[in-house]
Amino acid sequence: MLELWVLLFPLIAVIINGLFGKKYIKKKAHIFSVGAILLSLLCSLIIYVKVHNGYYANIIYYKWVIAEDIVIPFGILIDSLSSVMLIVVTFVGSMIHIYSIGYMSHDEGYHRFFTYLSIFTLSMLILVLGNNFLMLFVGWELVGLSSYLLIGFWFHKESASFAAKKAFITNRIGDFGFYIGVLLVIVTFKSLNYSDVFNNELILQAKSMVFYIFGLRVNLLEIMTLALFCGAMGKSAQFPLHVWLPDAMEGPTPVSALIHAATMVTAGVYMVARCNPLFSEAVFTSNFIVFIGAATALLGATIGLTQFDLKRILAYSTVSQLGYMIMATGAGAYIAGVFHLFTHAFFKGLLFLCSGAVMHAMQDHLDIREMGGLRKKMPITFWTYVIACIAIAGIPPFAGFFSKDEILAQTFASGHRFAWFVGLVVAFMTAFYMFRSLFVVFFGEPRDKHLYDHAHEAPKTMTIPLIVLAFMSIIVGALVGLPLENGYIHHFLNNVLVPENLSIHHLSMGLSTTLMMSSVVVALMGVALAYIYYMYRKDLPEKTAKAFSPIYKLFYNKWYFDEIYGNLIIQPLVYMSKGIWHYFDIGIIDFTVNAFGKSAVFCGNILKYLQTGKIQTYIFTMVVGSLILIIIFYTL
Amino acid sequence: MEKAAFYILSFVIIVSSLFMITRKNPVHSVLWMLLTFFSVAGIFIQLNAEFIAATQVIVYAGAILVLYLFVVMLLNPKTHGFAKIPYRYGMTILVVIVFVLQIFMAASMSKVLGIKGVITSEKMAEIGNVKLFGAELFNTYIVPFEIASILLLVAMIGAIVLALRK
Amino acid sequence: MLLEHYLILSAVVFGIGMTGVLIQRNLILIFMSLELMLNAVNINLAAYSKYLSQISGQVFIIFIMSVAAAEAAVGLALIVSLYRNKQTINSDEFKILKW
Amino acid sequence: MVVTTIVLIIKLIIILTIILLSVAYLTYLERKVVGHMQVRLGPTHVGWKGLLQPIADAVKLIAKEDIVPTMVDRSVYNISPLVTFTCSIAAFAVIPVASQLSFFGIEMNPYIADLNIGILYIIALSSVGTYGIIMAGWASNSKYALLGSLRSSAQMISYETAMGLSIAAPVLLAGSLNLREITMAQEHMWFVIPQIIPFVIYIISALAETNRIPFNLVEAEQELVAGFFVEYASMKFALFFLAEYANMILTACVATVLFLGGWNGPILPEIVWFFIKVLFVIFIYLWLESTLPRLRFDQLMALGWKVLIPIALVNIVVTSVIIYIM
Repeated sequence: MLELWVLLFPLIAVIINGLFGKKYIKKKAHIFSVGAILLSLLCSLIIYVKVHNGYYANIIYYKWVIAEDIVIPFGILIDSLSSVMLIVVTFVGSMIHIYSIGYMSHDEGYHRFFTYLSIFTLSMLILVLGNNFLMLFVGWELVGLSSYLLIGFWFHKESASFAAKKAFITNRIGDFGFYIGVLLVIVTFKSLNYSDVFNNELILQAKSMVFYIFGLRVNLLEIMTLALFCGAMGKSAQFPLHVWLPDAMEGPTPVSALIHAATMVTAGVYMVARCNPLFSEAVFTSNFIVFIGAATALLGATIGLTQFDLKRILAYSTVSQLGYMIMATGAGAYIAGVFHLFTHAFFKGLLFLCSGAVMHAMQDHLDIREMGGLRKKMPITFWTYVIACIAIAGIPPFAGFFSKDEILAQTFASGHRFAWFVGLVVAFMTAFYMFRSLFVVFFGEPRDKHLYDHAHEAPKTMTIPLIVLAFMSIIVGALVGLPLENGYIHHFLNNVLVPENLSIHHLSMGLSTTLMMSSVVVALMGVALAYIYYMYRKDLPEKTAKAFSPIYKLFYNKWYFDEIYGNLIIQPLVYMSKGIWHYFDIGIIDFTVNAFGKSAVFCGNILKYLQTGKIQTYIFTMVVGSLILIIIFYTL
Repeated sequence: MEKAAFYILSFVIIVSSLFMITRKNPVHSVLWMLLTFFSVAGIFIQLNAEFIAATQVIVYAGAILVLYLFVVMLLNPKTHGFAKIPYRYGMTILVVIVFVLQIFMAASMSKVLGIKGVITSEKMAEIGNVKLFGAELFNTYIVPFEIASILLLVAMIGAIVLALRK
Repeated sequence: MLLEHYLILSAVVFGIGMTGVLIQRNLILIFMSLELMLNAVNINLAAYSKYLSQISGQVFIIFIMSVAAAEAAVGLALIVSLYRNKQTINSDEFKILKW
Repeated sequence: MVVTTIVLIIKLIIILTIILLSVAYLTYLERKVVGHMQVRLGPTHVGWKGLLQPIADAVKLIAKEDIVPTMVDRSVYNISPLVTFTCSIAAFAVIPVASQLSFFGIEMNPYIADLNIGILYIIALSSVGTYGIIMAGWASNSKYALLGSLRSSAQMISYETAMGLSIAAPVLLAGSLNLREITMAQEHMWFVIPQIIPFVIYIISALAETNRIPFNLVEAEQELVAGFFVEYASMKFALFFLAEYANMILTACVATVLFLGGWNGPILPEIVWFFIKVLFVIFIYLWLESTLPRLRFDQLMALGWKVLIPIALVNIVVTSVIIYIM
């Protein structure tokens, strides 16, 4: 029952806020939403403790879809993976909820915001808790819907509604692939339950089914996993479907935090990790995933280097960190990926909440070139931001170090040397751009005197989540990740995330230490470079940008992805649609429909002469009718 | 005696109803109508329906027709003569045909098809029309009776609403 | 007296009422012609009631009378309000329903 | 056949004469009673104590010139007094004045017709009587007459309802519409005792039906110049006059039959009892006439629709429930 209550609390909050929010609850909407997620958090913690003590549950509440021999239940699966995900979603989620009380306090749509937040939490929990692909899919789509609602929360802003649409449509593309993947799963395994699908014999059978597409020899498993991964590409913002994530910054900052840290983007990683028995068998797909992950990590990092919008920097850092996670899952290091997901949720949530606090202080200005010297004005935000930066840069003993180092080590160990190298470069870049933002925002002289004077520390409801998350960012990595590669989390997730057939490549002690040292050194180098560029020699950034002008422009314009998509895909589509509208819609469909209407009018024009408006003529008609009746009656 | 009464009454009914539809003055029409109703009441008495005859006079003549007369006198409409209907002659011929056919059918096809009941004229004379009628109305037809009273209530309210509307 | 006599009488009265409805232009008189038609039906019912030795026919006359009363009440109220609006009750004047 | 027809005709003549005479002497009675109540004498000169005064009035009315205004609707104008008069006289046909009557050794029924639906017959005729008034008012082609007739008919129709409902109570008790049977049902107890409320309602309605004070605003001299028969003269006027007084006597007779036990009474012959009771009711009428002021029209309508009819309805319900229980 506990598992169900995790879902029911947010649902109740949604119902109450959704039905009565506008008229009765208004500014008290947070009571229900925050209460609901805190209760969910409590339940999650209890579940976690139970799972820690060896609890496992696969509860079927009722049979949802029954189609001959395929029965898809509404069921909940509790194992170590879902319990970890529960902790992430509800803990970071509740911090964000609490933070939102302060952040959104002056907004018109207060109740609406909390309703959406609860929907978001609910859908993510469905996604995580479901015991079959259909529930995963439902949660998947619900997450897409609620992200659409939340990104477009300020729908009167044109950019926000565009961003919402962009997120929704980009996700649709990925979801289409995921949908095909789910269908393939049904076709192959005749079931959608995880317990039925993750069956080694059947998977091997699927692997042996080979056919040719455009002369390429592929097997069913590869196609299935590729299709499923398409969904992950959409949700987890992987290249080339990453374009929606930075634009999602148009939503309120807690939404960004929620999307980037706890929910939504982790869905893809979760899905791949959940399906590890499938993915680990699909060699080509795994390599593809590693490639995509590395490319995304590099892409995000390079763009992040050049951005000036604080939230966009964070957004691209998310893209790049997601690349890490995906890369890890591709390399077979599912535990490392989920571990990074786990730690990343804390410090990325923290970063976004800090940026929200900064934004709050700077009256919604986000350009880091207008900030500076905020260290004195908002000490809590500053210190928590520092902690988050250190964590994300991967400097021990903060959380990010353990997971990131493990990803790099595992990638190296699994033989993807190039990907490892890219990861290392990205780690360097990460440290650089994170500390760049730190130095520019919090150190130096205030660049905009007016804004600086009005800056102030955020209210308590906002700072408390910051402190909590900062504390977690410090300890969580060391707590569960030590000793390296053999920590608590590894044992905890071992039974779910280590496929039977996958041999884990263990590195020798020396090699792993070298790798560890190299990543730390790289991160420190990034920090040092950032210090030199933005604290010591402030003219250097300009000069560097000038010197590498073409590359800088490429990075600054996000590799021209939006332009490419616009010209290659959107414009042709628009032209085609216009053509169809003009020739097919108006010419054929409208013509047919109008013809029906006009024929009725034509008949009416003829028949209207029967209607004189005089009673007597009607009665006369009646008399004629009765005459006919009499004749019929008499003659028969 | 009975035959003579029937023919006299029929004659009065037909003549007065013809006058009713042809008079130009609506008040005269109403008065001819009154005569028709009286004669019809006479026909009812011939048919062993004394209660109906009394009701005919009380309800039709005493209430409904008075209402018509009131409205006629209240509105005092100018005489309009007859309707100007297109194809008047064709229509007249048709009506006459229907008319003749009806009479023809009435005369030739009036077989008593139903099951003969138990209430013969003798029994009626013995027990009395009103008692039998009341028993039938309030036993067999109690539901239609209630529906009819609701209909009257609705009509009353409707008439008041329509008439009082400013 | 035979049943036919009453039926023929009723048919004649019905026909006269129908003719009245057709040729009159005064709405009140059209209504009265309708009442006349109802009366013809009543004669029919009473005649059958006698010749079938059943009393139900008379019961139906009462129902027809109540319907006629309701019709008269509502119809006349309508005519009065029509007259208030249009200052006429000539049926030729009312052609709002016409195309 | 012939004998019965002759007897019928004789009976008709006798009853008509009696009615006409009593109507004539009702006027005398009215003048005398009202006169004494107003501390005057009333007619005294013609005959002994003015007893021949009604005859003189009749002669005067018959001898007067029959004036017919030019713009009247002649046929309707001429018919309407006849309708009124006929209706009020014809209603007497069913009044049973005694259980059995013998004149010079010939046994004869003390009524002309013994109808099953006697009381309905009276109601029907009185409702038709309304037409005479409406026709007179309309045919006179005069505003006063028309207004008077409209008022009158509205009043009569309204009070007919109350009257009919109050009549229903004794009919329920007797279980018959036949006036003879109703009378016989009162052998032991007059219906006025259990049904005092409908009796009062009936008396009030009867006053309104006959346009007596306090309900005589139809003929209100001050407002309507004497009402619907203002344009009538001579014999036609006399017919209206007769009809009105005949109606008074009729309602008194009906009240006697329905509520006061008809001919029932000890010692005295039945027919005498009947006349005593009728005279008593008429005396009540005259008494009320000489004491009460006239109502306003809306008061009159309100009294009829809002007081009398509801009470009569409640009474019917109560009576039928009691009968059902007993």
